[in-house]
Amino acid sequence: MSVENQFKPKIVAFCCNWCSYAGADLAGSSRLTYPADVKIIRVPCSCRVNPMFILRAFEKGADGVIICGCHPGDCHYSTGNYYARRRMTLLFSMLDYIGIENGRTRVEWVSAAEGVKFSQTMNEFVDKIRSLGENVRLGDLRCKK
Amino acid sequence: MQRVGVFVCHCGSNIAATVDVKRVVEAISNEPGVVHAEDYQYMCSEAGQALIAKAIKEKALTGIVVCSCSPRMHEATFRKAAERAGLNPYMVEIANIREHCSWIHKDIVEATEKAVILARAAIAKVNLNTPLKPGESRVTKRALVIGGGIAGIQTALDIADAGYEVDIVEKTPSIGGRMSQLDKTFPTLDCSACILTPKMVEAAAHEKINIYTYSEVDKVSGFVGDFTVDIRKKARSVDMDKCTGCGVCQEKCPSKKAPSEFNRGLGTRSAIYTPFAQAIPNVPVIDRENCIKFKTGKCGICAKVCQAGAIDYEQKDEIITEKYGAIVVATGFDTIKLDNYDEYAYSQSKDVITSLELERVMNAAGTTKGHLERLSDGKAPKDIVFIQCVGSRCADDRGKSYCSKICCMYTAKHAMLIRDKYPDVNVTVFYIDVRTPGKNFDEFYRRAVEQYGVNYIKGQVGKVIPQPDGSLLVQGVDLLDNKQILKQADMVVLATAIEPDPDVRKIATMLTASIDTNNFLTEAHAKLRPVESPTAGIFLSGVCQGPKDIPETVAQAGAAAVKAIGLLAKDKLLTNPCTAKADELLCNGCSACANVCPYGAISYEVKEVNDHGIREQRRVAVVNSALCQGCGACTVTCPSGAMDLQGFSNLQIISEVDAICQ
Amino acid sequence: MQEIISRAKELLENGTVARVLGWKIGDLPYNPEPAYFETAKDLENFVYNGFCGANLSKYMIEASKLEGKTMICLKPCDSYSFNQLIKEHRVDRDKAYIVGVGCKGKLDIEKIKKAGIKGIESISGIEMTDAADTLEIKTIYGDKTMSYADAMLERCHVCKGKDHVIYDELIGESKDTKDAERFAEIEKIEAMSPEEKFEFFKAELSKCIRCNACRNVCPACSCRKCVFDSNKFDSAQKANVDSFEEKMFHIIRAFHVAGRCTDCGECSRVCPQGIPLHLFNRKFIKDINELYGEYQAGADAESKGPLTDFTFDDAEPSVVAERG
Amino acid sequence: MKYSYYPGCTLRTKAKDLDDYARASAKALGFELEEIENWQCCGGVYPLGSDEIATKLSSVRALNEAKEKGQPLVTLCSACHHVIKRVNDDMKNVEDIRTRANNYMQLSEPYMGETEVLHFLEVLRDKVGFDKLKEKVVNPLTGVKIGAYYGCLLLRPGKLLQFDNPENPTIIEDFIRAIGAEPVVYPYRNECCGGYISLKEKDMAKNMCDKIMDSAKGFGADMLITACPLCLYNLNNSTTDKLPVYYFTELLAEALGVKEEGKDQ
Amino acid sequence: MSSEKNCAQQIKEISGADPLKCMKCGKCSASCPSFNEMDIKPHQFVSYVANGDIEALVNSKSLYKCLSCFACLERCPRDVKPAKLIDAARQLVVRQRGKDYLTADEIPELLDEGLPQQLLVSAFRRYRR
Repeated sequence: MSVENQFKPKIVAFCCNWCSYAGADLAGSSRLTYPADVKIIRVPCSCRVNPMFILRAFEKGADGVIICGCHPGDCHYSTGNYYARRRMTLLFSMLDYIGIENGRTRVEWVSAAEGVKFSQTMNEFVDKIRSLGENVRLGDLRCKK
Repeated sequence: MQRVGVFVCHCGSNIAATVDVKRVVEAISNEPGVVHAEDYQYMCSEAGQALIAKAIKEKALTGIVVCSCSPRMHEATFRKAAERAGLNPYMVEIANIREHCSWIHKDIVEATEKAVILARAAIAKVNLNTPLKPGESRVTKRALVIGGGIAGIQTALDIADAGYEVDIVEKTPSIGGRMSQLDKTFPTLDCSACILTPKMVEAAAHEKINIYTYSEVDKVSGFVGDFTVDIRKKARSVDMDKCTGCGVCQEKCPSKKAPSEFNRGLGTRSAIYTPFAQAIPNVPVIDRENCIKFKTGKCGICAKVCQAGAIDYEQKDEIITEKYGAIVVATGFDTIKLDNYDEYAYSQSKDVITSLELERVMNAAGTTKGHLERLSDGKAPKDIVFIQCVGSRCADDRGKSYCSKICCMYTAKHAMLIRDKYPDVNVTVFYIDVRTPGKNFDEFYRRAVEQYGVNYIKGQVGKVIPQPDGSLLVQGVDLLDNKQILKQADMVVLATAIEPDPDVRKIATMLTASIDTNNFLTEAHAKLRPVESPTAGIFLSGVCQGPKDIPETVAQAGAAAVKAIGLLAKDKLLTNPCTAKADELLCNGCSACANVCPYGAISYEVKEVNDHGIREQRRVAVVNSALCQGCGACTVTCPSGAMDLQGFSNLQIISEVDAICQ
Repeated sequence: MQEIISRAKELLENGTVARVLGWKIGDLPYNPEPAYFETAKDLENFVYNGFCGANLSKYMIEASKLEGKTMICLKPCDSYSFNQLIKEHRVDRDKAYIVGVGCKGKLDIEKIKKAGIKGIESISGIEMTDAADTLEIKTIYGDKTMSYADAMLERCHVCKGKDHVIYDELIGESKDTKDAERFAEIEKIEAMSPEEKFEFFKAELSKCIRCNACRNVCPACSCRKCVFDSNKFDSAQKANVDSFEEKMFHIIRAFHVAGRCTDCGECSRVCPQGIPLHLFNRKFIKDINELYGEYQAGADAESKGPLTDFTFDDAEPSVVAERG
Repeated sequence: MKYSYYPGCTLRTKAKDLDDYARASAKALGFELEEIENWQCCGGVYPLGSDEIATKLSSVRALNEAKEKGQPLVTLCSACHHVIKRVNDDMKNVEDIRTRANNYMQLSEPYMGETEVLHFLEVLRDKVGFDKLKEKVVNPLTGVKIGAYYGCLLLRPGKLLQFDNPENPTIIEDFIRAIGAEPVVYPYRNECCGGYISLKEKDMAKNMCDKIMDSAKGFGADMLITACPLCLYNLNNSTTDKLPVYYFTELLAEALGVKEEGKDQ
Repeated sequence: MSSEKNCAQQIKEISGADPLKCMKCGKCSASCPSFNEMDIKPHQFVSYVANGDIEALVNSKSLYKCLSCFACLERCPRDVKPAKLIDAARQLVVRQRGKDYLTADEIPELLDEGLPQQLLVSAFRRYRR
């Protein structure tokens, strides 16, 4: 298969500033590669991620969305990720319920020290999205260029 | 729409090697709002910053995007540069094209494409930025040091010497920590007590230092400059004001079978005890689990013999609430449990001991009064084998992945001291590598080999085999000779891995300080901010941050103190302006946001609002920006979108999403 | 009904309340509508029968701002919505005089029509006092009958119970009409393959005309300004040009009321396109019950809602994929 | 309680005692060993190669049969236990092996490692309980000093077999205590007897068994007990002044007073 | 040479072990009960595979001295699994035609009175395809 023809998914990763964004930095400074399909958006905390952002990403053509935060119990703001955990569980369950492949969304807790985990997670996630193919069900053809 | 300037950094070849920097500049030049774009070798350098300042002024920029390393690295640098050029510092956005791009991608086309997208997202965001102004918060001029070992003591002394109040919280009955258990210290073989005890006394006597021993941190709230901490003073059952430290109670106590923590369980102590003779404070504690009075209600001998009337069986835990501007964590370490290493027969033979236990054997105040003897039969050993790296450098979950760092040196010390005092004892060390990075360290190790005749064998031990006659057979390998060795020994000493004190995870959670999978506290930057936690106002001292020896610990303790002093010296702190803000016209007053706020920063007021001509009294949310830390939990809870986060607004994040998914 | 009217007159007369919030006769025999009554004369048009499905609690938001107390008629299930609104500080308990009215299940005209009964002139058997289990329907095509239960709204088949959770006084008897499993429909969908699920919802949601009736009637959707009308998310109402719009709207709407929705079923009742909108809300309720423990919004006015609460060992989001 | 039971080849032939005494003891202890039908030899050694599937199938068959009966699968011979437990672990946790083995097997429902594999000793410890066993003992072996010989197959790899602490096991010592005797702990009890090497390299095996015997004797053991026919064979071939070696089930049957019944079978 | 590389790769695949994880501590060799009988010692085995020096390995008598007692695997601090590497090398040999280490003809003279079946089947499995 030629590189040009390979499906290049669009993947949005929301990373909390304190743990996961730092974990991604560590993955970077440790040169732990993962595909360029992943683009990171920095948010202060996983609890800042509004379901609207996730749906918006899908609307605009994202093929996968991953939210990374501090491990439960280690949130910089003490409790933010606990709220995020409930919100995302319910949202993902709803997306699954309406027939969206549940592999397109993921939450992973990655600490600032887990560069390896960050890179592994992203590699896995990209593999998963590649296997799922383009996001047709939630995509909005109108918005895709 | 802003007038945006974009500055793309080469970072030498760090970025430029995998990202076509010129191409990035070209690709984003026509993005909405962009009126200036350029690249430079090192944007963070003085010259680079000057370029930015010049462009801000000449092009009347209202917002800038720097495509460079992580914002965690240089966001502050570029914000300051912008501010000096007259731009609000919060009109700066960073596109992380190094850690998140050039360093992890190999294909230049792919990496360049990604860099362009990241830059576009930052440009989209900065177009929606608004100037923000930090507020101010006060600084409580008092520091808390958690842990009273050498790290905590040194930090406390340095902070106190600068004129600030310091409280030390130590969970055991005395300060002193692990260092007080050591006999001699490398690489100069000073007596540990001789150099530690004066520091303990100095700390206790310092008018600015207040020591809470037998106490634990129960609860922490607040934030940098203004922490509120609950300290639990566990019931000592002895009145500290009345006790004269005469020691009669300990002598007369009939319950003398409790294992001595200080002697690593090799000896026993009484139920009412001070851990060691030089304990500070010299006030005993009743260990209620072993006290006959507490177990059966009968006894009370200590109360009878106490002339000062200091024994108080009714004493309860006491909670002290205090405010602090800075908190230093100095919780130290312990050796790992050896349950997973039964091949070394630690649990099967009394003559297999850890190095820390050997310290107590060698120490004149220890269980054997400093005589080197086998713990099984009290006989003098003739052959001692040291095994290195027990539980360190492990890839499986039996041990620790890291090098414990201090073992090579203390083993050389032990070997040398034994050979010095008992020249007829043969000492063999099984090692994988001898690691001696430190001043005079390798020389020290070489002395052990060359002057003291310690037999170093490169190779590990597979099994320690207890023999019917009470001796030990050590089955190891000599890798240089390619031979399996069966070595007769009377004593085996295990260089047991060290791990952070198990309580540190609980403390890190209370402090919201980040911690790694090995339970070491994470530093704000591995190289440039090694004594600070990423959580503002929390500093790291000693082994809680990573394995280190005494000189390194003392150095880091001083560094942590300086960082804390730097904070305490300020009268006011600028607060993070990226706080939540409620749009009162949209607010339903439903309290959902207040329910999730971890800081209690949201309150409700009944206000008259003018909603497009309709004037009415409404219950609306009001954010106290001094308390708000900007997590954003409230913004997602709010169904109407009335609550938004400045600097990370809904529209800003959506604009980034759009730019990425375009 | 007469008892309610007499009591309302009394309360108006003795000045306890300034107005009455109830239902008035509509232009057809089956479409009474919510109304304020300020005088005894107004009350001549008051009606309370099997077609008074409308949940009045949301009207209390505006009524709370008016001078004086309002007598509000709440059916057992409506009282949950009211309680929830108290919890959210949206209504003023002190401004309401709650008359808990009896209910023996409310009727769905769409079901009657679906049964092929057209040209309706009058329906008997709908009064609260009627013991009849059968509706007798006069139509221009002759007399028809239908069992009361067959004509009931979906929500009444999964009735929360005949007790009011908040009231000042009760008038009339209620009946627990539950004869179906609340989550049976949800489970049926959950058991579908992703493709089937997607096709099912695509078919349902493609009917949406974004009339906002669901939003306007929903007691939990009480925002002063909906996010879909504001500029806070770049989501201001747009024309229905693509299928994603409805998905986004209905998912977010359901998410915004998750943990707050009492499952009153008004959304499905008012949808002119007949979209079973309660399937979204009830899915969240089912998940919440299963993952975080049984929770009924509006059962009380104090407890923390499931989305503003957590436990340290909540399920991870991966549970969604794991349960398949 | 009924357990599915996998005796293995040697228990049908040279090690019939091991089997007979186990059945008699089980009866005395109130549980039944129900021999699965059509079992095939486990192969004696676990096929280590991750690409070896066919050699794992006989274990899968036995496991699946127990699964269909809804019973745990009990083994007695250390080697069978080692092989079956590890194959079960593969079927549970190694996707590749699971898929390929199931492709071969063509079962009505794929086998996913559902069966609980128990060694007879584990049944005594975890299901019967050594305290209960002690109560049932009628002829306590008071005063007998017994060295437990574990060998390697029961214990290692510790993480997979989850049998006992691989470097300092206690299960047989606890068993010895339960039947009224005195356990002798000696450091070579988990060293290999030489295993299959004794077929072609007899001296190597002898050498190893000598060390084991010497160590046990040095610590004062009167006899050794084992669960493995091959260990027994190798130990009996050691050259030094040997201690008697017994199957643990023989002493169990004796303590329970059912030794004669075991012999009659 | 390239075929040796191939073999090394095959050994890694069959064994599922990664010789690069080795830190050369020697604990495998320190634990091995067959150490003295081996020409290539367990720790060397790991290096040989890592270096792709397969020729020496497949000709080594160590292949038939390893007891698969897993002492090395149990104690290895780096999870290298030397026993599996050795078995994989042995597989590489015995899977070739005519490379069985034990043939049926040899059996009768090896038998004795008490020899259990288990010994024969185990040896067969280890020594031949």
